[in-house]
Amino acid sequence: MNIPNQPSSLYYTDEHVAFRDTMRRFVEREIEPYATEWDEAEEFPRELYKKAAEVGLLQLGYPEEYGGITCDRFFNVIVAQELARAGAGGIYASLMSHTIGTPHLAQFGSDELKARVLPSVLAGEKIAALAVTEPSGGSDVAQLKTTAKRDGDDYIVNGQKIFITSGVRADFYTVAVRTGGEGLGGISLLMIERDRPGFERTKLKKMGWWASDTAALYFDDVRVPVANLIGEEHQGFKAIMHNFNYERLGMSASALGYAQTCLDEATSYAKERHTFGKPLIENQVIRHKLVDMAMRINSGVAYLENLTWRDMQKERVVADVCMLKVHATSTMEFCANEAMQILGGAGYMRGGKVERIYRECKVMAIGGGSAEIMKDLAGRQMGL
Amino acid sequence: MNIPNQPSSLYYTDEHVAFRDTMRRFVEREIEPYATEWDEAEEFPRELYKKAAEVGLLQLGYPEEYGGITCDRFFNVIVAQELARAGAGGIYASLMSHTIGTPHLAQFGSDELKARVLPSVLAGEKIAALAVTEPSGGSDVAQLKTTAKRDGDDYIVNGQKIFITSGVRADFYTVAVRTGGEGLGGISLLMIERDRPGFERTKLKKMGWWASDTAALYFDDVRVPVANLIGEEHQGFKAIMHNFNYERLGMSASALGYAQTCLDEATSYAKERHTFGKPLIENQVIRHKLVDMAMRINSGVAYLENLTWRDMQKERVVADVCMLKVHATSTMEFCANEAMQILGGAGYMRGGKVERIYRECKVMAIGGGSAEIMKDLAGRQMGL
Amino acid sequence: MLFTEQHEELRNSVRRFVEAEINPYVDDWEEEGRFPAHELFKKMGSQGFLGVDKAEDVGGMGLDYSYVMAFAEEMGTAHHGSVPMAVGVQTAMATPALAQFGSDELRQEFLAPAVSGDMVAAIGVTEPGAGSDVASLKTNARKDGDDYIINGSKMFITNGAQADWVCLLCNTSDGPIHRNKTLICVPMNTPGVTVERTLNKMGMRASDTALIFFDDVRVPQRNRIANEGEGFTYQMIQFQEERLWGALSMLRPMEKAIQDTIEYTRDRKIFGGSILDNQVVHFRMAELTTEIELLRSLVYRAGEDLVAGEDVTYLASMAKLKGGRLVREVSDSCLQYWGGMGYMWESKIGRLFRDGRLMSIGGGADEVMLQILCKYMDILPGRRNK
Amino acid sequence: MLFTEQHEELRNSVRRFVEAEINPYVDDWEEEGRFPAHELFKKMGSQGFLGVDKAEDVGGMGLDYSYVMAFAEEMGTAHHGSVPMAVGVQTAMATPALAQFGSDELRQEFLAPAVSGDMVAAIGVTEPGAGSDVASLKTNARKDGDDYIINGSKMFITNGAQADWVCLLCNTSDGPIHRNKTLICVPMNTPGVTVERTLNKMGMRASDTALIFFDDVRVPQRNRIANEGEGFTYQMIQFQEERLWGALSMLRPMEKAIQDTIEYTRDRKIFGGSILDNQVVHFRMAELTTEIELLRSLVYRAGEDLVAGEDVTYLASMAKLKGGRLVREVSDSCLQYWGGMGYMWESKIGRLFRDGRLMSIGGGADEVMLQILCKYMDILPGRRNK
Repeated sequence: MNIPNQPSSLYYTDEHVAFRDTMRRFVEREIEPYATEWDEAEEFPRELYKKAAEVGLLQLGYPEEYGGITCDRFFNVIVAQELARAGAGGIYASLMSHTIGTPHLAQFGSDELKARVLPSVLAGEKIAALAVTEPSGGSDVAQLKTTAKRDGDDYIVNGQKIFITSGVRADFYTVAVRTGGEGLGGISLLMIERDRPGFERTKLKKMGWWASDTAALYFDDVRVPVANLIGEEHQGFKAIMHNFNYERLGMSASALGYAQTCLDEATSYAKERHTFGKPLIENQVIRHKLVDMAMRINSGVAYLENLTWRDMQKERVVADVCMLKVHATSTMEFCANEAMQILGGAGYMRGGKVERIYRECKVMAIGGGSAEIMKDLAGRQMGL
Repeated sequence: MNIPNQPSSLYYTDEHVAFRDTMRRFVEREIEPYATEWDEAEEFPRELYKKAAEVGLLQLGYPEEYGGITCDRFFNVIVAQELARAGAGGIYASLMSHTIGTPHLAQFGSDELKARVLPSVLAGEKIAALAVTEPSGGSDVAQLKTTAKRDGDDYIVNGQKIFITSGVRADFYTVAVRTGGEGLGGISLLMIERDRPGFERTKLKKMGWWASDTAALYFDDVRVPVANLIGEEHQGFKAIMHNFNYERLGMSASALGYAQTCLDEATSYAKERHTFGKPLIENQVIRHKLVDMAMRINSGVAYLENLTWRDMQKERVVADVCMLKVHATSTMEFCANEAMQILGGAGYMRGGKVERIYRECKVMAIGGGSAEIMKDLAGRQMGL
Repeated sequence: MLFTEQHEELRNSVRRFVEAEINPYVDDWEEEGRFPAHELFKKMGSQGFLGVDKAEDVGGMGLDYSYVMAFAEEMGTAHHGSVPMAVGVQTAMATPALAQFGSDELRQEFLAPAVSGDMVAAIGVTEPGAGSDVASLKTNARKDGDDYIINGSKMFITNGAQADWVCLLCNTSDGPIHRNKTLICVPMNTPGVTVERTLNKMGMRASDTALIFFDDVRVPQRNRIANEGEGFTYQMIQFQEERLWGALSMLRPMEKAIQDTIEYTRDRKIFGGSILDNQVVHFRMAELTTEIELLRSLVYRAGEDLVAGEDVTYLASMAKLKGGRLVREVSDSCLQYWGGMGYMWESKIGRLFRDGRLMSIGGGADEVMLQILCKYMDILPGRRNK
Repeated sequence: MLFTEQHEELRNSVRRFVEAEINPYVDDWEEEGRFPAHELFKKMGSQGFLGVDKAEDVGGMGLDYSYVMAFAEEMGTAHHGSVPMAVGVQTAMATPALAQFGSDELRQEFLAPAVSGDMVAAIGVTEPGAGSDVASLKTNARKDGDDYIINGSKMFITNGAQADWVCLLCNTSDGPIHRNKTLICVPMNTPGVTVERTLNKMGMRASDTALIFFDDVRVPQRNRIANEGEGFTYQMIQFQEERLWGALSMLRPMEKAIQDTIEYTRDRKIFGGSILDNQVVHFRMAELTTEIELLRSLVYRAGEDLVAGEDVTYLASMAKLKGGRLVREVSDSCLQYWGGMGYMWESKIGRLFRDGRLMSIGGGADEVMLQILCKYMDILPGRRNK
């Protein structure tokens, strides 16, 4: 087994290495050959979820009683890195949408609700999504306008959500709703099934992540049983915040993975391509660009691993995770930009990994909290 | 004991933490109060070497039989970080010049030579320096012109060296000389004592590192016994190269330390200083600058620790160390520049840490291999 | 100084034209992957836009380059990069050499209809194997009686699928690579010319970009632009205008990106204030506006020099380099503040992000500009300079 | 366009003067921590350099601002930043308001000797507590009979220790902060004026920079420049020239840094070739040269507008901002390629690195320029804008 760029490490055991190997073969066999096709088709086959469950991809870190696999966070890092090798963020985003859609459920949900949702999701039979963002509010959860009014044993849900990954195809939606007054204290999380009357979805067209079915959601007097409440009423904000750290660690791992893919693609191209009578790689500026990319990636990976470990030690790493996300996504942007420049016209043509990743930089830099919001948050955490 | 910015860590044991505390108190008591004075005076008292030896600073990693202290490389990282808090690179450079001046001796030297030199150096009684760079050659060791011609049991040394740290005051100089033909194969290392006839020194005035006595050395028919040869004849290049990794790791640790000092200084200033009717820190651009600084520093430190550990595992980390040095020194430049901007006119006045560190950025970015040379070397190591 | 009321009038009419005849259709054209070049160019030709600086005997306005600058800048008010680029190919990239050096006969045959908008022109320089390395292209034209027989291929040809003729740079001898090239006007309907395929690009979606093959294509020698063997020199002269066009046509889109972003972020409330109220946001807008004004100042200065008859390759190459760098930075920074809305496929800022990325690649990549500047500064390594 | 043969003549004589009267002594002055302002300014005044755009009735040349641009640019051929900065204070920072708005009497008393070089002038705006925040300065002048009694302090005053008079901005009432300020010419030998200390700076070592105290300093009211309460407005007008001077005087030093670096790296052989032969090195030189030409283009454009009588605060603030950013980048990048030689105290590139760093701090930090630009673009947060 040949895992390039895999140094000796304090963090990875033989199990991790074996799992990485499995993931790599899975991506090479089941995703990479179809990445362009699926992305252009703006959809990938639902069977991929099942195939992913077969190799254990979907179950990582979930309780075994619901079909999950107990493991540490470095398995998630490996997943992010290996999936990034296909250079198709849209596939990753939707295939793994349950990792943002169900952690609240797994952590705070009732046993009944967990038993109702998790097993089919972890088996790849059902799809889960998270619905927080609204058209007017962006990252500002306090402005949430979707309401859930209590009516007997039900809530009546009204409102809109936007930019929801797996929003078209999902079976289960963890939806942030306002059950109480204004501000952060009045927010709850509801599990809403796709077939509830009054719940509609429309697909959104995006610059990138085409293979992901991103949607706007519309709730018009949607009746949801109180049993679908995830955790306690009005306590939704804490649950949402709690998972941001993991989402950001995961996005950082992915971003660094895409950056590495850009570096790999650019390196191969620069070695093959001849201009002005010599291989591109013989240009010092090209070699230095590649080294600059590697420098950012490798320092980012070291930072990522360090924070993953510290998080596992229950240290409060919010500020550093914010900074890591900025570091990782700007590294991705830097590498995509430089790789595009090295590939030149060839890079600008559709169908290649670099072209795709270039169009996917911004969703990484914006989604999960933009660089500006990350810096504000880090600053507050640092007492600035 | 309060060690800020010290997260939980895989790498540091209680011993490390205790040592860091000792170092911090040493720097606070023995260096920081005098840093400006010594820097302006372009010299610090020789007693500082002895005081440093008393707290174990000079002996780290040297064999116990010569007065050294066995320890891992993280102790060196701690030294670099803690000394950086004084914000006076010149003191560090000369006080620790034996760490570049004697490793070849410790590793390749004869027992007799080691016994003759190391104990007094490690006790802070004598000063050691490294003399490789020449006026015409810069970083290109292959161009070395200083010759050592065999004459009986002596070598006759002729030539010049430049930019030699501790060059004015050192007692022992590890000098790279050409004992053989052209190129890298003809180079040897000689231990030359300061009082040998024909060996002269002149002091150089620099933009920064004033407290360090940097010199040009002149050898005019200097007679040196063959017993002063360090390691085998003509094998000097390998020994020089071997130690570059450690020098670069050390410089990276220092550079990140200075960057941290700039961040600390800028943070305090921004909290105290009022402009336009409010504290400077209430400007979002200022807070984001500080977060940008912290992001670079913290990712750099994670990278540094990771590479220090991998190096201890005997992994070949040359490419990464080169990239780390670029990352760390550009982080230092970035932080010094932004700190200067935050301090404004106050930062531009002599006597403050930021002003001093700003003038010391370039010696870090150039010395031990410039960023461009680092990238060339990393590229070659990566097979580009 | 540079611009008078006449320029302002031209600007106004260009802006009105763009607003009426281009912008309403941009979204459709982007979706279709092409715009109707013949139809649009005919409209533009009727207004005189395609011959601002071309001589009156071929139907042009006969104005100096300062008017081209005004025209190019206002073409940038289009809501995408494809049409401005295509118009640039027609007016500033494929025809300057023909206009300046071509025989009267050839100018009447190819330039006049390009000015009137009856013909669409393309410029055939880049090749699959050579990229930005113009000197080492492989397409060749050998003489046969009064004709040339052309063989080879050209890559990334803007307007390639819709063009009526292409201004083709090819080798006409085995001499030194800077002395063996010739510019030839080749009608695209000549037997042996095949549009191999139109290319699927990240941006500039409404621009048709083609890979074109030339297989024993026979054209009369009188289609040659001026002297044989001087094609490289002519092309270098022609490149000046290409590079300036690139920078000029990006000024308005960048300004509009800033302006739109200011408006959007001013209206959008988050965390209790408008996004624009964030100091990092309004400072960034000011910083980017500064960079745009720097570029504008340089381009105007180059234009003034060009009007004065000077060779402006040096400044034009700087303008192209900075333009490519800057449009990336502006579109990236602005898109960031649009958040998810900017990421939607239809967003204008997202389109500029995709369209603008080409600027550092097409028409000579940034690195080629740097190479040229180094040559002017005489700092290239000795050997390569010869 | 902008410059004629007359400008070229002025440029030549400035360059000759700098070469003969300044550069041979720069190293000594740097060492001493000051240059002999009276002696040097007298020489410059005799040649007319200190009154290029000042009226003939005060001994000036009466030329338009384009000549000041030529003068400022060539002052940049000095081998350090201190003298050009001091000359800028004398001609472009302390005297424009006096020249434009001052009474004839006041102009004869303070401007004429500043033009002839008999007096050294300073500009007193910045204060210890306020930094770049001009509006909230604290120094005040209250009326007493026909006099003002001035109390307060001024920080970072260039020429402060050698000046004969200072153009002082101070509060003359408790009104709104933009309407309560007045510019007053204060002779430095007036009782109560103390140079508290000259400041020890990282760079600009030959420039004396002082902290000045005003303790019940009595000056006649006729020393006031024009209207009371309009000092802020006058100072804003004066700032235009200050900012342009800053950018103009940095062009030549940056060009020289590039040129010197090219020569040094061409000669210096390492790893079997010259340093300049490294692609990253010569590309970097071309990239930086592009940025310098961008700045030059913008400054010239602003200058043209100023000559045409326009308010150029917007472009001048951009020039100052970019100038500050760029000199840091150029000096840093060049120094890098000089290696240890550049790090030696005497090296010119090291001096530019230290001197140039002030540009982003002095005369309104980069952040202040951004603030001003935001105001012009009307994108400051609503409340702060009022």
